[in-house]
Amino acid sequence: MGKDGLEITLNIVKMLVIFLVMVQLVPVLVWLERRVSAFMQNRFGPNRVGPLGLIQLLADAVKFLFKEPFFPEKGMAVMYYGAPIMALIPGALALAAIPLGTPFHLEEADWNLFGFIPLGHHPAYDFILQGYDFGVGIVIVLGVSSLGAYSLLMAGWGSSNKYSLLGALRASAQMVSYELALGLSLVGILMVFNTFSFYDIVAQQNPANPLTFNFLGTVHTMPWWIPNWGIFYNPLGALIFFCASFAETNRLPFDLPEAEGELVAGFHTEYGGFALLMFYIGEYGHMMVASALMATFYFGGYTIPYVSNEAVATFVSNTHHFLGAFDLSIHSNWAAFVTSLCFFVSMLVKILFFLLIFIWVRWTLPRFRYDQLMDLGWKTMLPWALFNTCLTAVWLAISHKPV
Amino acid sequence: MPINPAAWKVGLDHYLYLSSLLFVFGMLGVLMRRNVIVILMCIELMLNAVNISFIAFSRYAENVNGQVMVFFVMTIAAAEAAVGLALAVTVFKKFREVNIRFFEHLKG
Amino acid sequence: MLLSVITLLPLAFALVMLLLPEKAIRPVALLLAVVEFALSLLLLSSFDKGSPAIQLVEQIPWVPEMGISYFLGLDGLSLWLVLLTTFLTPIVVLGSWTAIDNRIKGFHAALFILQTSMIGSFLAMDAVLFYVFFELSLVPMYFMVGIWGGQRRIYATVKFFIYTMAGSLMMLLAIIYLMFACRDTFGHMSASLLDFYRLKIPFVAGEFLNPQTLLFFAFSLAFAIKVPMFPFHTWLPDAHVEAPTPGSVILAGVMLKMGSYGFLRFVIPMFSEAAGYYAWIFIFLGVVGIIYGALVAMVQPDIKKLVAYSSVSHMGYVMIGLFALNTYGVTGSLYQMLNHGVSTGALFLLVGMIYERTHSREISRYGGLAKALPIFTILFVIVTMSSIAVPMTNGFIGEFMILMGTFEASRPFAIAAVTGVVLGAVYMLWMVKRVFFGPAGELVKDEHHPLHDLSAREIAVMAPLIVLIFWMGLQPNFFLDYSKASLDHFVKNRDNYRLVISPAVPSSVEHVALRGEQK
Amino acid sequence: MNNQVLFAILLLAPLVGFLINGFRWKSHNATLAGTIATAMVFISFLCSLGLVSQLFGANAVPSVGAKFFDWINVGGLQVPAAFVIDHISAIMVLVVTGVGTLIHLFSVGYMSHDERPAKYFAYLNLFLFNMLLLILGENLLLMFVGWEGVGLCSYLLIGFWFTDADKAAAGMKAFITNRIGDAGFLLGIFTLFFLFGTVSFSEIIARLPNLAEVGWSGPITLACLFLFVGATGKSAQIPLYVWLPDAMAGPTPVSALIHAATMVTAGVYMIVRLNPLFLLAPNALHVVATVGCATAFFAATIGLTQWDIKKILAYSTVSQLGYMFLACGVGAFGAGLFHVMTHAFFKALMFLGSGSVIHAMHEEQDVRKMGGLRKYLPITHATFLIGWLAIIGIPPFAGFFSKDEILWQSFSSPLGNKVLWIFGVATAGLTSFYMTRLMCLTFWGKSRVSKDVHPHEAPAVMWIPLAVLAVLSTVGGWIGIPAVIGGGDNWLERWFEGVIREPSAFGEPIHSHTLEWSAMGISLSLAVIMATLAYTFYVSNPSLPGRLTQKFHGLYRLIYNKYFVDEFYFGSLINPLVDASKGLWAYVDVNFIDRTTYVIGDVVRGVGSTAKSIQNGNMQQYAMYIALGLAVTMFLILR
Amino acid sequence: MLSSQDFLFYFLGALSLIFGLGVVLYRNPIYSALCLVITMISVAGIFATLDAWFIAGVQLIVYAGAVTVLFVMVLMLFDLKHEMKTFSKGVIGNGVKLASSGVLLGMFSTYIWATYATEPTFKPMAAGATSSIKATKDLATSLFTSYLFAFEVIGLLLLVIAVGAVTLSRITGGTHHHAD
Repeated sequence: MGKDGLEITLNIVKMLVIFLVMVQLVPVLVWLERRVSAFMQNRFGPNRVGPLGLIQLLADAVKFLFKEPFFPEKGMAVMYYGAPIMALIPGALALAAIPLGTPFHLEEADWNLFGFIPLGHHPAYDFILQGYDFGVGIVIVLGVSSLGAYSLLMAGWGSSNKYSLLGALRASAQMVSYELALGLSLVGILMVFNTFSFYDIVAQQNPANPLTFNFLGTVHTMPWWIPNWGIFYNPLGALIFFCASFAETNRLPFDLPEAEGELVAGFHTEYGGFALLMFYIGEYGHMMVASALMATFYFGGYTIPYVSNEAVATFVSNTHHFLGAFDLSIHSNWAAFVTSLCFFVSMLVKILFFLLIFIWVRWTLPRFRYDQLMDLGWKTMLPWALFNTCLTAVWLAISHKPV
Repeated sequence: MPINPAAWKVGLDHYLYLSSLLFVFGMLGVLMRRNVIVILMCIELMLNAVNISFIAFSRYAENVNGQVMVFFVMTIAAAEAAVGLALAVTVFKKFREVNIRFFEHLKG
Repeated sequence: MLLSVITLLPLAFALVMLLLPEKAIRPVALLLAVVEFALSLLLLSSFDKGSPAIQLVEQIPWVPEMGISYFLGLDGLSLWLVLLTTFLTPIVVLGSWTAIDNRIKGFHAALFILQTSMIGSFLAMDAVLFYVFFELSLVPMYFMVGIWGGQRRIYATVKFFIYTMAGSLMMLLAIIYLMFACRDTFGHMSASLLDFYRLKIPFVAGEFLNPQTLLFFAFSLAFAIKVPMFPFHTWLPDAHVEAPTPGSVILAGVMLKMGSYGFLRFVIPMFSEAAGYYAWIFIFLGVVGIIYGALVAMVQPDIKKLVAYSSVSHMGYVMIGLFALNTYGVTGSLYQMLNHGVSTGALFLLVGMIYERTHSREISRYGGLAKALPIFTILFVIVTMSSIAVPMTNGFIGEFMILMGTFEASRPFAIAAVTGVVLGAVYMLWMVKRVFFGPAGELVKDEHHPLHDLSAREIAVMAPLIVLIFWMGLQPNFFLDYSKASLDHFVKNRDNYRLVISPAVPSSVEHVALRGEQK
Repeated sequence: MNNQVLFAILLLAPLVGFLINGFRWKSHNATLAGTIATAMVFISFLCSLGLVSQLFGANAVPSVGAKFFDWINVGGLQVPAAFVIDHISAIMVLVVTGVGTLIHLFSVGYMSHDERPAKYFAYLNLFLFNMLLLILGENLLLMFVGWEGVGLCSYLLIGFWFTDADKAAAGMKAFITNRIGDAGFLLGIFTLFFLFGTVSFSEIIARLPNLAEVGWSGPITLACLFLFVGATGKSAQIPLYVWLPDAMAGPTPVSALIHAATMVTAGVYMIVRLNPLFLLAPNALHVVATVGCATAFFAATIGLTQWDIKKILAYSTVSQLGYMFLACGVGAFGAGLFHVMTHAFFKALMFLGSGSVIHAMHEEQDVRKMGGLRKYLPITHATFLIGWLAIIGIPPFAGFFSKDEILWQSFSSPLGNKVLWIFGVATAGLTSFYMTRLMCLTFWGKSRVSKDVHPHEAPAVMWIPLAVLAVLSTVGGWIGIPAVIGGGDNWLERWFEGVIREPSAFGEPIHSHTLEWSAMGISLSLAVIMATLAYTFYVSNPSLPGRLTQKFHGLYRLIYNKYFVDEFYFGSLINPLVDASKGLWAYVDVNFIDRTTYVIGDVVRGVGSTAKSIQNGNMQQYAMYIALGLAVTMFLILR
Repeated sequence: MLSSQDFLFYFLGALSLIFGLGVVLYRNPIYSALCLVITMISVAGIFATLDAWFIAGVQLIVYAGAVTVLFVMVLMLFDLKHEMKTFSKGVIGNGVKLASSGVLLGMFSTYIWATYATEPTFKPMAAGATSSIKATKDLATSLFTSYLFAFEVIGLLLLVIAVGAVTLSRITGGTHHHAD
């Protein structure tokens, strides 16, 4: 089993892991959503089952799993059943393209647990906390996430139901039109960071170096307590991106597809049980992707605020020395692993934070009318995104940042 | 083409064969389908076929001009799709069908 | 610089027209046209009567690899035609004051574009440039007739357009041939007339299929249709009858001259052998045109159509004068062009004025107009006299010269042409009698629409024309002196015609011309 | 005051008058307008006197001239605006301005009731200006200018009362007929120019070859014939005389001035001016003589039967003009010019007289409604009587001398012959007949005036000119008393020596006093006989003419309808021409030329419609074409 | 032994061909559209195998993400179910069409075979990430330097197209009679 084999197997495993992470986060999010909304509406959410009603997740999952699946007559089987599966794919793929932590270098060594239980030999290997890395990850992410429209369309068409169809059309139109704003709003930050690769972006947001504005050659350094985040370079873009991502994920205030008042439940009117759950998973997956991108672009990615990556690494290795009572001979690999684990945790925290904001906004803002939605997308966000692009360009031109 | 293991090693020609096949498929669709939208799709297919050869050539010649071309082609394709669809919608409003034959009535 | 200004300023004016509010257009247009005329008067002062060379030259390479250049030049042949154009434009603007009541914006814009194209084609010293202007002039006229015209305007305008277009395509072919001939002769393509003149185009007398003859007829067709000569004249009456008054004035006054000017500038100098050999055809057709036009004009029921046919007849004079190929004939033709511009323009204006009053041009419905509209009658009779070439009016000088030249060239044709003098009097006077004299006709004695005599504006329109009619009749030398040198040069060295540029400015194409002069 | 200024005033005075009156053409004040006009003409009369006086006396000059500016100057053609008065034009200019003044004066009274007198006088002045140009012009071209100008003015004046369609038509007829002549004149000018390279009279005459040329095709003959065509047009000779009788539609003074005294004699004047030239073309002279003689006789016969007083006078004018051409034709140019002068006097007198008659009869022109006017209009009658005596050639009145000179010359001149003489004499007889007839019908016999008309004598402003002209037509002839009568030699011949050549190149004229006396006697007696005959016809027993007309009914109708010449012209020339033009328009223009172009268009359209079928809207077919094309291209590439 | 690259090529190529054929052959336009989507995606994959990652992504965004979505939407709007007259009539016509396509295919393949069959395979490139970034940079550079004018023109074209499309879809009337 050569290098290719290792690569392939590892990638497959990573994909599975990421997929599972996504899937497993969903119940948590559902619970979170219910609790938070309850909290915001002055009621108790699910609080009976288990501590803080945490077991509720399980109950829900079980309910979803054991509901009876049914198939609308005149429906198109292929699409009807294909849609939920399609719903999962983009989220998973997109999420897989986002680095969740620093890659850590495994030196050539023997695995042995606690120093004396041998597990075998492995070569030196750079392990990335990410499904795959094509370098131009952002484009790939955008492209993949844009595939999400199909699941809706398929669902809407497959379950031959006019509400579903209308919902699907609305949703897809909405996604297509907001992708523009999304992409354009990203252009600004891409110009700032001057790269397509997530790693570079995150690396440039390294807290080690402070937030500096390079204006006409003179470098202005911001006070230390302002983190070196993309949002400070490109706030407008961040705002637009944030709104657009709401629309992308069909969340309130943009959840026209399932506007109960107008069309029963939108494209998944005819769905129930596990299929519905899959749709939920897809949606939450989208949300996660959006939050992850948000974090990566504008909030320092997996970096830990005020703590430079190097500092983290040294700290970990120091702790190891501190633990040095036992002689752990594989310290460096462990150190690398733990370091990236810390980063992963910080990333996870950020993602959850943004998910929380998603939920929060859901219960804060009313729903748009459809034409308002389109107007907002085409007549407000797109121009502002364009303006942001130009603005950034000008700014980059007058400040001598290499473009 | 001779069937020997060497020939299975993917080279430029394979991409070209692929693209020409796709192209001819798309052409068949354009020539024989009745549904305007399907015809548009087939045109997209042809464009893609051409794009493949472009990219293949650019990879082979180690320069990016081919990719630039593809970039433009895609833009054009998007534009063409937009207009075509708008036309289709207009025609559909009239005839409740998007059969290509109905476009014959659009003669001045 | 002056020539470019004079040529291109009207374009700017056209733009101004488009930007102005409706109300302001007429006065401003009048003002601008007068300004243009004043500018063109500068030509007289800066023109050197003495030399036959082309003057005030401007040359900017346009398509260098084909030797096409923006090449303007002025000489005695074109001077007065340019002035005629700039002179007629303000009159037309003033004359269309009330005649054109819809889309005046577009109308005046078209008028100015037309002016540019006409001036340009008179000044162009580069065949391709000439062709461009020549064709450009069709477009505004097409719209003038097609939009502001009468009942059958579409038919008329299409006919006009196609006739003229068909001819000028021939010319384009010929021009291209000549450009390549230049390449073969001088080693570089050139569309400059100076080079065309220096070409030696093989000519075989008596047989048709040789380059010069073919080129000659290709050019001749284009210009003969524009003039129009006898068999190609049928577009003219329709166009005139349907065109609005200003359109007719410009059409008769200037555009027909572009044809005869083409003969003067292109056909005869370039293809002198062919011109000499085939002159009899043109004289014959010209004479036929004179008599035919007069006869047909005589029986027209429509005043405007009558005038239109009369200009067929008059242009017949111009043609025979040109192809008499002697000083008297050519001078007379040049003069007759101006006369025709002035007097036929005036006639059309007058017809337009009466048409505005009665909305009819049927001769039979008039009669006794002289009692109702005395001033109008006086002006009309004066213009009529000039049109039938009564001495002391401009018409006489031109006709006399032409007939004299023709007499020198060939007596039978001259005698035939002289009958035109009689017939001209016949149709004009008969029309005058039927329209103005005798008992009041139905339109005149109609109580509901009492006719009002000419307004001050209309008199102001006519006054300059009347003055010019007598001035040109009494002081022809003043006008002819400017053209004398060019015309003598034209007639004397017709067989190898050359033009020089004075003052000679070194330029891409001209040095060739100069070399040609030296040898 | 030097000649230039005199010439300028002479020429421009009428023009100024024209402008003044022309710009106040609206005014109804006949007196003012008339005064201005008359004054202007009188001024030019004075100027001409001043100029002519230089030809007399001790330091007499052969001619006075003035050159103003270069009019046309093209190639070899130099036409200066130059004017000259020599022994020929002197007579003409005096006649024109003098008689012109009188007629202007007469018009003041005659046009007093007209509504546009100013216009009338403006035209009249313009006419005089042009006439002066014609007379004084030093070259053919200037003469032609005047030549056409007077034609124009006669057009305007004949059609002066344009509301009457016939009058307008008459004007048009006059102009067009003149135009025909003018065309000939033009050709003549061309011929002469290309013959001699100049158009100036003096130079032409200077460059004339010596010996007389014979044969028809010679350029000089040709030129003379062309010029004579012009003369026939202007001076109303066969075949172009038809306009003159109709021209009587104009106001009577106009007829007097233009169609009797001045304009119509322009042809004669032109021939006299170019007499050396004509003397080189005997054939042309024969033509002139024959045409003149024929016209004289022909017109006289028509005059016999007319009832319109002005028509009678008109035909007599034509016939008298014929006399003048006869004179020119036989080489007696002096006599011709002499007759021009005398005729100007007495014919103007008679026209004005008829004018005053018409004025008195309230625009009645038919002599059948007149008669016995003698007691109503004594002065008019008296003057008219003198004019009558003059025209029928009773010595010592003016007409006698000039006419007798002509007749004798036609008999005696080497170019003349008996036939011409016989016809001349016969014409004289006819003249006296119809003139007497006119007198009888108008003034004598019993009155046939309708009751509601009350004839009254004309005012002074009208009879004074009559009186003056009467005097002139009495004494006017005395300057040309032939040698046989007056003893000494003919003053006029002396006057004309040098400027008018004798036809001596063709042989000796007959010199025989007896013959001359007898010829004189014959013509005189014939005149008297005819006069008495006419008196008996129309006064003694008025029934005679009726019976006579009954007898020769056909002949009478023929003559009464003027030999149907107008009808002949219309039937044979004008109507066919009009119909032919209509045919040209309908068939050649509309049907032939346009149709052919349509055919071309149809061909194009047909091709297009066939090619169109390929381009049915079926896009898939288009795509197929593309594919096929691509395949073919590939094949061509890979081949 | 096929390398993973070759395997990917054959896999994606087969995918694209099969579903491309599906686009042409499916009687139901919706299915054709979905086949098209898959073709697009696989073509994007093929681009990826050629190290044109950026183009692949754009392919995903533009074609798969936008254009085809539009197609599907429009089709769904029209609600075209299983249509009878799928293919154009006329034996001769179709014969000619098929024949020409076949001829064309033959010519293409012969040409390729004649010209490129003997060519060596691609030179190896650096590993995915870095190479793709470099390629993208080059692409951007040439796009904004040597192809700038074309780029601008394309932008203009897009603007025009946007306006045109909107106007077209706003039209209520048609060629024959005005509905509503």
